Amino acid sequence: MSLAHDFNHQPTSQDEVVLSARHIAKSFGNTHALKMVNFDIHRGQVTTLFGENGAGKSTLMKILSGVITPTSGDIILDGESVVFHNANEARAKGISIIHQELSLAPNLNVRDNIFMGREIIRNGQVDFAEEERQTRLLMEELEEDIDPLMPLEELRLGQQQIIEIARAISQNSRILIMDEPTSALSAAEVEVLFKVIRDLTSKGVSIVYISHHLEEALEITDHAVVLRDGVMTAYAPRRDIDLEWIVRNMVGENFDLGTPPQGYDFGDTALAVKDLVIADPKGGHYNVVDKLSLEVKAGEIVCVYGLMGAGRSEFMECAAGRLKPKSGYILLGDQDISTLSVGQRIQSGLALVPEDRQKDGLVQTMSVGENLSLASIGEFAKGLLTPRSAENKLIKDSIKSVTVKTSGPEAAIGSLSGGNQQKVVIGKMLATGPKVLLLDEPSRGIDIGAKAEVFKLLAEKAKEGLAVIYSTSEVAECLSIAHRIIVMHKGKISAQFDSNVSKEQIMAASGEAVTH
Amino acid sequence: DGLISIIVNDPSNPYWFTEGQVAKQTAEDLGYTANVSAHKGDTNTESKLIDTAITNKAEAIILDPANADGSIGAVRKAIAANIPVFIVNAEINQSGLAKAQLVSNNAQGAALGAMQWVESVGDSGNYVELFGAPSDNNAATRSNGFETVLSQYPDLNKVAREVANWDRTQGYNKMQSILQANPNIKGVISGNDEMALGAIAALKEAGKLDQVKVGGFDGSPDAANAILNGEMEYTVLQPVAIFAAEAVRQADNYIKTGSTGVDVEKQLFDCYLITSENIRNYTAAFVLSEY
Amino acid sequence: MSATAKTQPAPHVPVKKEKLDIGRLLLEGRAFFALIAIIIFFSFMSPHYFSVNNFLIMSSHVAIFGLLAIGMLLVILNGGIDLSVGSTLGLCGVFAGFLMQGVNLEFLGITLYPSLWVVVLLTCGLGAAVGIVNGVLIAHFKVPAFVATLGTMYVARGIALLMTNGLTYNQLAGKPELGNTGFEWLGFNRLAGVPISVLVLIAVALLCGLMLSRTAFGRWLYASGGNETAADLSGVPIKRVKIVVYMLSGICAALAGLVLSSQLTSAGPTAGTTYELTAIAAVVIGGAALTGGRGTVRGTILGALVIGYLSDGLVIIGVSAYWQTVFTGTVIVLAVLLNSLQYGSSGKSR
Amino acid sequence: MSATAKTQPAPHVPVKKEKLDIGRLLLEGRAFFALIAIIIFFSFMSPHYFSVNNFLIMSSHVAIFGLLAIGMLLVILNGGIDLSVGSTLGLCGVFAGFLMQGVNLEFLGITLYPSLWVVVLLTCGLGAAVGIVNGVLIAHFKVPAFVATLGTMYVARGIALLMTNGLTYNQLAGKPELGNTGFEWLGFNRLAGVPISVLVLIAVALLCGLMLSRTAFGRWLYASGGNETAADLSGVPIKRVKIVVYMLSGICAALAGLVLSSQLTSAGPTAGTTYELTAIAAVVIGGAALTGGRGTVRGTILGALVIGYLSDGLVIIGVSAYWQTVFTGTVIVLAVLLNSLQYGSSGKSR
Ligand SMILES: Nc1ncnc2c1ncn2[C@@H]1O[C@H](COP(=O)(O)OP(=O)(O)OP(=O)(O)O)[C@@H](O)[C@H]1O
Ligand SMILES: Nc1ncnc2c1ncn2[C@@H]1O[C@H](COP(=O)(O)OP(=O)(O)OP(=O)(O)O)[C@@H](O)[C@H]1O
Ligand SMILES: O[C@@H]1[C@H](O)[C@H](O)CO[C@H]1O
Ligand SMILES: [Mg+2]
Ligand SMILES: [Mg+2]
Repeated sequence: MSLAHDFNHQPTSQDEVVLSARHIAKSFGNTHALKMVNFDIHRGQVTTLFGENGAGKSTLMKILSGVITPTSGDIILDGESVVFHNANEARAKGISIIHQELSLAPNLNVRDNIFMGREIIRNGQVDFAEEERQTRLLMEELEEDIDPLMPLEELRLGQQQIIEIARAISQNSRILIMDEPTSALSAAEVEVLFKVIRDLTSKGVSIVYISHHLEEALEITDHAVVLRDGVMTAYAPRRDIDLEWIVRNMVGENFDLGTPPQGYDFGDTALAVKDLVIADPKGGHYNVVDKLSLEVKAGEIVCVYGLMGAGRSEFMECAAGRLKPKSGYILLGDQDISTLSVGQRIQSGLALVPEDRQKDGLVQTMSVGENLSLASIGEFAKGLLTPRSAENKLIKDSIKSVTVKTSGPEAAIGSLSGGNQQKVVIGKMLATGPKVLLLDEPSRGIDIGAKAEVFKLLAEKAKEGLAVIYSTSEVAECLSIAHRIIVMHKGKISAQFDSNVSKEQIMAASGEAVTH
Repeated sequence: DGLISIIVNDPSNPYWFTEGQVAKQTAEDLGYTANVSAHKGDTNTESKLIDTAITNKAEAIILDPANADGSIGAVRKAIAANIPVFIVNAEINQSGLAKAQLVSNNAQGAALGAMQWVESVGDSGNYVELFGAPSDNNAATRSNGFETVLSQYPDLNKVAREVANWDRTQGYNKMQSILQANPNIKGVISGNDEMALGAIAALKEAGKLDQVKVGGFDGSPDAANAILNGEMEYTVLQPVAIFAAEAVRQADNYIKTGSTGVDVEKQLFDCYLITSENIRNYTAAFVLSEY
Repeated sequence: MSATAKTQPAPHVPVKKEKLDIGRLLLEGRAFFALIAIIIFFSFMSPHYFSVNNFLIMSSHVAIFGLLAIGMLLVILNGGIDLSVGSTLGLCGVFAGFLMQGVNLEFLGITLYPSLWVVVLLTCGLGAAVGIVNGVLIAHFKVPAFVATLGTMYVARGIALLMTNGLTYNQLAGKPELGNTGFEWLGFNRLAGVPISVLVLIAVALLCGLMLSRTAFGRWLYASGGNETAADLSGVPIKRVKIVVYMLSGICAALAGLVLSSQLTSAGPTAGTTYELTAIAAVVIGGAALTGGRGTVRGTILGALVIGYLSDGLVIIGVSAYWQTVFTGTVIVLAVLLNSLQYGSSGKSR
Repeated sequence: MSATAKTQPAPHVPVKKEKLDIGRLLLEGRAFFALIAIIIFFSFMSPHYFSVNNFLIMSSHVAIFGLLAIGMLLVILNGGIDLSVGSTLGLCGVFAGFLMQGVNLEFLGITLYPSLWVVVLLTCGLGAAVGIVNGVLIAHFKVPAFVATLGTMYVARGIALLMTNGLTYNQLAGKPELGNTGFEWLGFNRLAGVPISVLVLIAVALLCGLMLSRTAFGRWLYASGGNETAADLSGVPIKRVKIVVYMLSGICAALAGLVLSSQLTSAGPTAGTTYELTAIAAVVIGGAALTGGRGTVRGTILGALVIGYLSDGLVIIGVSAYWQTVFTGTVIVLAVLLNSLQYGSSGKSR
């Protein structure tokens, strides 16, 4: 993944603009998500949109694909002004989108999801055989071994994302928008996707690509556009940009993800896991975690790296009490916590920041403040009633210590950007005063600025004696604040490194093909 | 003038519908305003309706009680508010509260019906009884009346007794099931006409109406029709139109003179038998002329 | 994402099966097992239970609930609920009765006697209209299904009572000279020994089964029940689907009303009171998830059979009415419990 | 992402308010407006409606539904539903009646006459027990709430009927010499002019309001209704919360049963039939979302007042029973519709 310019992907036909958005503005109540944004899509090329969480990327894409209508501004397609009232109208004009949030029906199988809303009809009936055939072809093209009749809910997240991609590809659109299509994909799967993208662009399909994996995105892009706070801050063709350029334009400064905190000694063993075995919670006949043993000391930061399905989530969920182990035990300090409930483990000092913050982390019906105090409110109840002042103080302190950007504790949780939502989840667990904090992919779907802030926060807490274990799918994030890096592969620890390891060594141990 | 509040059970049954209509008509003829409301067998609703009558400063309440025991409290409340209460159709299990209780003589009617039933069915064979809502005293009174008569015939054999809650659909479904277990019955005796009509539909469906005789109770227009068509043997007419009107007249007396004009509180109105013989005298809903 | 909380683990019923396969049926299970258990139990308890004729009679009772339950299934698959079916049944029955008595057009001085098929069509039209009102309230005015259909439940019942003034129509036979006979035939006759009502149920079940498994509309229905936003973004006309679904439920209720009043040869305004609960119970026992997206017609019919065969069985062996109530409740819970135990053990998911 | 489908846009009712603030109340709206409209309308229509005494009487009627609705609110906030409250009301009323008549311990040859407070406690205990059965079925056996409580609805009703053989207890006054008087006092007396039943409602409403807004349990309840998994992973004991919630609903139903039978001075086994629907309607009119996590006690009380003042008003002005049914349904839909229009216009999302 060098930054060397790749001239093979230079535009063939001279930068023909198929779609251009002019002076697009969009407000949600008082939130001005987009302010007078201009954006061009070039025929047969990849235009990448960079920006922090909440910069307005998804909002712009939803406007281009007809899902929402702009407050003002024009969309010019093939030189003509168009107005889309809904996604169908945009689709009819050859624009389709892969949404950031999966939009699939879990109760349907793969085939039905792919053809949802555009079933192939013959003699008044759905032609299932034909749909199945086409699904198979798509899966072959994407190099995935997925049965078209498999219920979607039985696929893991990454495979579901593949289905979403397959569906978009199968629509034969001229313009294909991909809003973070790879957030749950493995490196190998990303490679396949890129192959498909190159294939599509060579056929004249235009791609809009959004990703927080900056290096990965650089690999495929032809044009880069940067959004910041709803304003377009920079544009350049591929040959003029590098990683530093993107980061500078996204956040206005150059910075890195930090280094392991130094200058203090680790304490006693905070968490010890012995021979932990976890059966596949979905009922498969294998163990997702297989005889895993691990010790982490107070003040130590451990990164768990692995590919999708390596079993990191299961390990963490088991430690937190959400999953029952088949065998093995877990010690917190010298207390055996294997039989405790989630709540009891939190009280004892072990907290988990789950992987899926929407589904497992936040209560959407509650305010920012109520989310922050949720895990600890049981603790400071005096007598029967909860003293309001104490709660308010806790909330205020949390907002400050994890630097949540919000209009106030009363704000609806949904009004925050992804990164700030993540900080709320972390703040909620920190408020319980944990000795050990497990974070499952804390950086998923949050921008580089927010990521840096999260890591900085974790480093500070470690200095105060917190044992931190976080998982990630990005090698770069392993090489930031972690004192120790553990690589998991098929439920086992396949290697352990200190912070001086190279990216290649980590990837080799994860079983990932090193292609760069 | 002044308001008379009439509270009936459920006007979706023609019996109570007639009761309400007749009372209202009588009251209006006597120069009162009248309104009819329905508690549908719910004592709580009934209690609310009494409260409302109190709020509306009614001169008198004509009440078909929801429950022999359960309605006493509500009646007491009205008395406490100085509104005289006149009970119709079903009784309450406490005397000295209502100014009058005007009900059909259910025991007499049941005996009358049962004797006619024996005449139609004969004095031996298997039969089935359909029982009304157990919360209504009339159900048990009629059942006991049937029993008193029918138990004198040792060869009459009651093979099933099902609660069908005065309801036609329930009568139909229960009858069909009973027929499965007891294909060889000769008669059905029913606590009211609605259940009897349900049973008749079931028997028709099974092609057994010739073989099985059905008797009803109430004297509803539908039952009269069924008798005309030869589907029902008889029904026992409850003089609901008579006592509903009489109750209002007694209320009127009481309002004007402070006395109902009748000495006793509990007044039983004898029931009449309707068969194909006298069906021609059935001139209006629940009215048998010549009496 | 926001509304996950209330979901109990959805019974995992395969959305579509290519063929009727016994192994799978057994696995699908509980409703099937419950039914077998009920049949065996009552056959032991009463010599009269296990006979072709009794099964036919019981099935003709099931027809009413079965029709309602199929309509309810469609609604539930869509993630909704329809509390108005019982009232719609009553209203439609009364409406049919009204038509059969002859429609008096006073200003023209004539009375029209629509023929049986016109009556059937008009009645279904009325059911559809009630359903469309529900659907529009829910899809366009965003009234929660529970509330919208609770409202129409009251309104439809009130209208039925107002139409008849509380009375019951019972001249439904029609007269040959008026050309409107046939109503009793619906209720009483049999084709090849099978009551017409049962045939109606079978026909409706087959049609709906086909619709669900073979048509694009069926796909849309499952998709919008499984994930409405996703379906919307995929171009499924979710509002139209919703309206049609409630309309179909209304039509099913109208058919049930026709069948019931033809069986009783009378139509009363209070018919069908609380039947909605029985219909929902049948759907749930049949394996559908109240959260939408999962369920089959076959399961629903099994569910309706469980309830119907149980309650008739209790009457046949002479259990008292009060115990019948207790048993019905117990069986509803047990049948669903069976399923939860079967799948519920597999750990955390949802 | 999986279970979004059935949600109508959840009315956005602020979960917690620092003070009773008129502006907000107006915004919260519909239930409040509906109530005002109803009061104004009926005050014009009848000279008897607008009087302190009538409001007190109507409020004492509302007490029954209000108590049920508060229990229902807790359940709905938790993302569930409780169809058994009407039956539990009936069962508990009958149970209280049974105790007041004296418990005959045959083997000891004595009859115990528990004092009023013992009766109240035991009855609440029975309500709690029914609720716990619901809670355990739902939390531990993962039976969908709709089904579990539908089952207990039948079972509790059946037991009440069996206990009394269908009859009604009406010797509830007690006797001074037995030391069990006081039941009538509950139903008939007034403190400072206010009926006891209204005071009971106010007390329960205040307690539940406090519990929801000021205790950890309240927060847990909202959280597990809003997102059960997230609450679980935050250490909220979701199963315990669920069981307690159904238990509280059972206790509210028991209180309603006590209030009702003391008002009627009799206890019948069919009391409370279909009251669950009215309770749910009150909760929904009061702004709670059936999907859980949103709703307040104040809204629910307003919702109960809307329904109660409406139905009493219709009777006072002498509207026929049939039209009452129609109006009730219409108002339920309209009250909720108002809200949907208010919030629903802000774009199509969800
Ligand atoms: N439906 C909505 N209602 C209110 N605010 C919204 C809505 N959708 C987006 N926003 C706000 O608009 C801004 C832009 O959001 P958007 O989702 O476009 O960001 P993004 O660049 O895609 O971020 P991310 O990288 O986290 O996906 C944010 O402040 C967000 O909170
Ligand atoms: N040996 C295996 N064979 C087939 N499937 C497997 C195997 N091991 C794991 N899986 C699948 O992968 C899932 C574990 O994925 P999980 O998400 O927990 O891993 P992870 O390492 O946390 O990855 P991520 O967090 O990036 O998704 C299992 O539920 C199972 O479906
Ligand atoms: O006496 C009446 C009639 O028989 C009616 O049919 C049902 O209720 C009873 O109280
Ligand atoms: Mg985005
Ligand atoms: Mg994971």
